[in-house]
Amino acid sequence: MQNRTEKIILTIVIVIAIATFCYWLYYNPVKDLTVNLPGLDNRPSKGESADTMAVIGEKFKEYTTYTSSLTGKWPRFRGADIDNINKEKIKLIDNWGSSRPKILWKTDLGEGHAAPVIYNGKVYLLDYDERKKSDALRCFALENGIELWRRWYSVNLKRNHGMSRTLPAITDKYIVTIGPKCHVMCCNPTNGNLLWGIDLVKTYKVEVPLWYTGQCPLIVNDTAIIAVGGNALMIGVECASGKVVWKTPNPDNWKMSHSSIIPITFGGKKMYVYCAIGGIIGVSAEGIDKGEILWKTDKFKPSVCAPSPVIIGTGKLFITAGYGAGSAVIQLIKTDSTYSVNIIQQYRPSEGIASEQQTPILYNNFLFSIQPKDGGTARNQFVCCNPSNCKTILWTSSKADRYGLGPYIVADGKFFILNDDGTLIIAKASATKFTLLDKAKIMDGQDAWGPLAIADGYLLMRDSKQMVCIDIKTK
Amino acid sequence: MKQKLVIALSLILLIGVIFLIYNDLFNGNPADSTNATEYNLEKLKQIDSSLICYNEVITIDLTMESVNALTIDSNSNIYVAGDNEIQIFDKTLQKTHTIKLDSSANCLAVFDNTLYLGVGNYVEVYTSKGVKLSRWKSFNSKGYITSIAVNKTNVYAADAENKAILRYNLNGVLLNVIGKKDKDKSIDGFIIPSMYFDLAISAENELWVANPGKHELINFTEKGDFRTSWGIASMQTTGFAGCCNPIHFCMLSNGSFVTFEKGLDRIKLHDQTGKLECIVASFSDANAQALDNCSIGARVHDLATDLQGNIYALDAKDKKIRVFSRK
Amino acid sequence: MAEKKQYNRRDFINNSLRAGIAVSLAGITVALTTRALSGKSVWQLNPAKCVQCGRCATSCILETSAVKCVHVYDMCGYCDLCGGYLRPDTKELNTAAENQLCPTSAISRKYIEEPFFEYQIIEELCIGCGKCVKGCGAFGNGSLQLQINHKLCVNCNQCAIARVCPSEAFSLVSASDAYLYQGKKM
Amino acid sequence: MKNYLVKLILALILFIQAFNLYAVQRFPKPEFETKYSQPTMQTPCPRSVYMEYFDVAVLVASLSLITWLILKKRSRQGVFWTTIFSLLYFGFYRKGCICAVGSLQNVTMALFNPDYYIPITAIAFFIIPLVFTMFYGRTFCAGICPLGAIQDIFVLRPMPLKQWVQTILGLIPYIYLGLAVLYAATGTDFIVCRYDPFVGIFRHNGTFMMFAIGGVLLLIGVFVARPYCRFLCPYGVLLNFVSRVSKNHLSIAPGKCIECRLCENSCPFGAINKPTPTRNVEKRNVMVKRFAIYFVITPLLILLGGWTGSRFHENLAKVHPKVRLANELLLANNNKISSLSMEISTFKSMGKPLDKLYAEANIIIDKFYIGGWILGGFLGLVFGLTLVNLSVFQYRTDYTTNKGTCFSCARCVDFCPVKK
Repeated sequence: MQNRTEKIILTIVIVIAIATFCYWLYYNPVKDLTVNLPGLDNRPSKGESADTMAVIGEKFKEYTTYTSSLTGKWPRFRGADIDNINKEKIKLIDNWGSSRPKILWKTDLGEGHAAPVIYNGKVYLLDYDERKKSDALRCFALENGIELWRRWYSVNLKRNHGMSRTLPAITDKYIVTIGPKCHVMCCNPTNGNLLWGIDLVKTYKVEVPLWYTGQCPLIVNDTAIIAVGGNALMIGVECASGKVVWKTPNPDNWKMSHSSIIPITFGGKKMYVYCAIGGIIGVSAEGIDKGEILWKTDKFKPSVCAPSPVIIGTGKLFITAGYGAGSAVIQLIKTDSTYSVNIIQQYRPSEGIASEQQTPILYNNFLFSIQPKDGGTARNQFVCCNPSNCKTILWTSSKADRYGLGPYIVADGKFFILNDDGTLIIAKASATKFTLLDKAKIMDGQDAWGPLAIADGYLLMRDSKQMVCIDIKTK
Repeated sequence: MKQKLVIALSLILLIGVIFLIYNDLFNGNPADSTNATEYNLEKLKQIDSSLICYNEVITIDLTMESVNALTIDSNSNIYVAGDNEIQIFDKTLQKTHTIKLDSSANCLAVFDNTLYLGVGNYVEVYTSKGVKLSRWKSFNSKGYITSIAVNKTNVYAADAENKAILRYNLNGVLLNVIGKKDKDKSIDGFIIPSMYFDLAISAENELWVANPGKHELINFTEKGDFRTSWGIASMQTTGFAGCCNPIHFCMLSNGSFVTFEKGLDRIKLHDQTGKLECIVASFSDANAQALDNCSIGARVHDLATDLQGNIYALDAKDKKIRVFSRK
Repeated sequence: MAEKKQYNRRDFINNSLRAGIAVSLAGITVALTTRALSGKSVWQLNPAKCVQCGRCATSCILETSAVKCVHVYDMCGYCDLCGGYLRPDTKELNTAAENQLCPTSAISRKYIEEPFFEYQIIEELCIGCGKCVKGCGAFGNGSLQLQINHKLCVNCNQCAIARVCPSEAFSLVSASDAYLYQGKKM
Repeated sequence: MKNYLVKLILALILFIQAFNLYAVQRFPKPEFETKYSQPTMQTPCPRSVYMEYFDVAVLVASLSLITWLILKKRSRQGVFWTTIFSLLYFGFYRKGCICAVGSLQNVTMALFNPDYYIPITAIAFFIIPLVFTMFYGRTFCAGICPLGAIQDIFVLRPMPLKQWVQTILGLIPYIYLGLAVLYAATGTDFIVCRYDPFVGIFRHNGTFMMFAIGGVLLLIGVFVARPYCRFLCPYGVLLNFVSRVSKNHLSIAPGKCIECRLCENSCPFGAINKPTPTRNVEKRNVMVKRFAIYFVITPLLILLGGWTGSRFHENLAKVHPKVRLANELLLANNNKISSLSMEISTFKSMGKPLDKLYAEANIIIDKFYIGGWILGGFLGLVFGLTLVNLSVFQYRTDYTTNKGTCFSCARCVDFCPVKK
């Protein structure tokens, strides 16, 4: 019995040992392993998004031809003199009298705040076509609102405080636009022919600002001046050829803001002032050092900056920004051939005049603005101050007259203020008081933030979804 | 001789075995205390103390089993909904009275001495003294209202089941439904993985809604058109952590946002543009594991602010209101 | 004669002892059986008490634990950024190994439609460590839960995991209702 | 059973209230546009209860078979093959679970803890071998018990042990039994299962501890046959006792023993009683005297054992996880240990008050105080009885099996020349 058991056990052990050995020999330990790579979840690839494929200005359609005898011009953001004051000698109404304002024409737009420019009886606007998902430079007749032509290109956008928000800059020969995703386009304003296009994101590695581009281009001597960010802080592009004639380096890696470039002359030197995300900069506009940084400061650096700098004296600039940033007054100083910056005032929005979105107006040597929502007790009211001391507010419109983020413009010695719910206010304003002349609800819309444009007695205004034209000439 | 040796050795081995068992039974550790597959959030919960810009100044202990919602009126009275009642504290933090309810309110808002409660799928209206004024018709049977906000013209109720905001006028007439998924209008709809769906009205009367599944806060126009949004997904303090955050938020009078995220249990302050300003509080204390236990029901059940800018957090774990004041 | 007498006494003692034993065994049987007459009970862990200490993965007597993660789909948010699937702070939300939280890659992720994903537990790979459960509980709805899989569990007299469970989450439950996952339709 | 159900439902309700975070939680389903159907959750059913009844049936059948083989057929070979079968079925197929040895703890726990639900199979596995033993001796040990079966195969070079060694080592199972009952009764642990040496082999998996004990025991088993059965097995204590009074025990010779001495060294377990030479008979009065001494000493031993056992009740109680945790917390609160164990951190996270835990731990320690007395007293009794047993002179003329320790393995049968 014992022997037998032993034999059985021995045999079993040997058999098991041989079997195990063979198994071990032929076993492939990694045969069941799979590699976990991206894409096993079958998620469809997002594909090339439309904006990387955008061919700037690729499509064009002419609807009709039209000639106008009008010669009024509102050629860029804040007008020809970049002060937001219409200087035409046309008498404009003080009130609507017994009749309500008549809308001359209106047109539906893509959601946003892009505003028109007016040039010789034609209206130009860089719209966003939500249906075609494209930026469209549209040309309308000023008198009747008929669309004459449009030039467009595909850009994929999701609404974020609307989509469009820039104004073109126009001269006799050129119209330059910047799209929401930093596509610069230059066309012939008469026939809409495409001249050139630059994709700033592709070319300069620009980070598209929060809520998309807000900067309006500037044309000086047939050169388009564009603030960039990314690999260059500012560029000058020859309008005729599209060639970049000068380029400002960006040593501190400042970013594009919603503010626009303001040309100033100080100490006999022309320069471009720009409030970037990171600081304020002055760039030479002429001479051999054209395009070079003359001065810069990072003492005032809001995280979001929409208003543009306002010239309030010789070499004296008023800069403001929303979202708690407040305002600053800076004075340029020239010693020999170098420039430096002196901060005269800097304060929180509740302490003095400020603005979140619209650029204040310097009119008759007084500074006018609508206080931002964090502007203390005067929030959203129309206010005035003497630029020699921006912290002292001379008057406020009144608690009943709050205007939100709406635009305002001076024409014929009057302020035209658009409340962001679509109510147009006509007011007289001086250093001593605010006189409301009339107000009327023009549109039933939302977020009327796009700047106003006035030429030849026509006022163009928009809310988030449509643009209307009203005749404000005195009959 | 050999046999004796073998037996002796065997017996020694046997004694050894018994000793082994004895030792294991009385002196051994029951199990290894290290967890090879530990999932540790402590590192992410740790916050640079220089980022913390609020101090906890006071706490109010609540006598409730469950706490659901918190709001503060313009006179700094504090309203807490929980169990089947609402407890009201005045500005000296003394309890003034209690309103008994028929069932538990998930959320509440107060405007002009009128209380608006989200109860299940409908809204109930009470005076601040506790007189029931009305019960509004529910939008549909499956609704579940998780947050409510009122201004002088509208009542907005966030309905997590229907994934939409219900906009009523003050009389309870449904004006429209906001944010419902609609392909034709290219509205993506809210992504609401859990029953957290918060909204708030800013001092500027702007409607802000949390879209937790997309880690963003959305601003709508009064009528419900999309205006803007902000927010990114990130475990870092700059974004919102995990799969669905922020679950609660409220707004300060200057338009900045106070958000609470489950999972990492942190209250953060974002400026008006959504940029992180600082951290209000982080609940990464020694009892972190306890939080993990109850984190499915997040630690903070509601946030509120008063006119002075203090932040009130309704701590569901400790059943108290924690009040934070700016440093 | 004396010898025989002694023999008988012994017999008697034996018989009475046997009778005593028989009576006590019968007593035990009756006493216990009246209490045990109900099918069967099995070990199960209560996810509401579970703290995901990881011992389920290591303490089960089976080579890979009988404790597995189950996915209660009714509770799932189908998130793209899943706290149970992805490691915290991953940059990309995809199936790459470096992004997966599960140490054995036992969760599969399938695209349904933007932005929803289905997560399924590959039972053979799951070791029951509860890492995903913790991640899901911290950030998600807690739809991932640990449960003893009764196909695998040998239902020991004394569950070896129950012995070391720090949160007393293990208990015997009726075999007819052998799962204790949360979000059950009652 | 109704009681149990009610309790379960009550517990569930309490539980739901405790975690009403879960209760209020609702989950809005995503609104899928594509046709997506949610997979169903897989909740595989436990092994059917009928399969367990089948196990009981197999137990009864194999026990009957082996008993028949031992007592009627007297076939060692048959016993051997039944051993192999049991090893395969109860060992490797059922993975050593359910087993009669462990079931004694289930029974104990069920007797002391009315809330404990005992599977009917556990009762069956506990009772049936005892019933068989009561009538036919330890035929269960012969080849049905998988633990015995695996050792039996390794009985290759058995060497006889000295009687005194056997007697002393033979006390260990009583200690083990006492501890097993104590821990099962207090709901602490099933130590017999925890230190089951061969279950790791059956499951092809186990802790190092398990394999170490199992391997060492098998190695010892080559020379000292079935060491676990003889010197550890707590269930063996019960079988031993019942077997002593068994009705039809295996006898070496089928008929009259011819005292040929062939079987004398055949038993590897030292379970063959040799005939006693008459000259060793002591005088009756000496025997009575000694018996009287032991009769007095035994109660003293019981008292002494009980007292000693009660002295150690706190050490014994430390095995209980709650007591251990309370101890650790006490140390941690006194800053005596720096690193917090998982138990401590979990406990802290549960939010249970410390006092409550201490109170619960104290109740358990009190139980162990009583348990310590009983355990010590039991061991004292065993010690006393062993002494009495040594003093009792049994006059034998034939080679017989020791009914207590004999495993009825039928090895000796093959050596007996008497065939009828």
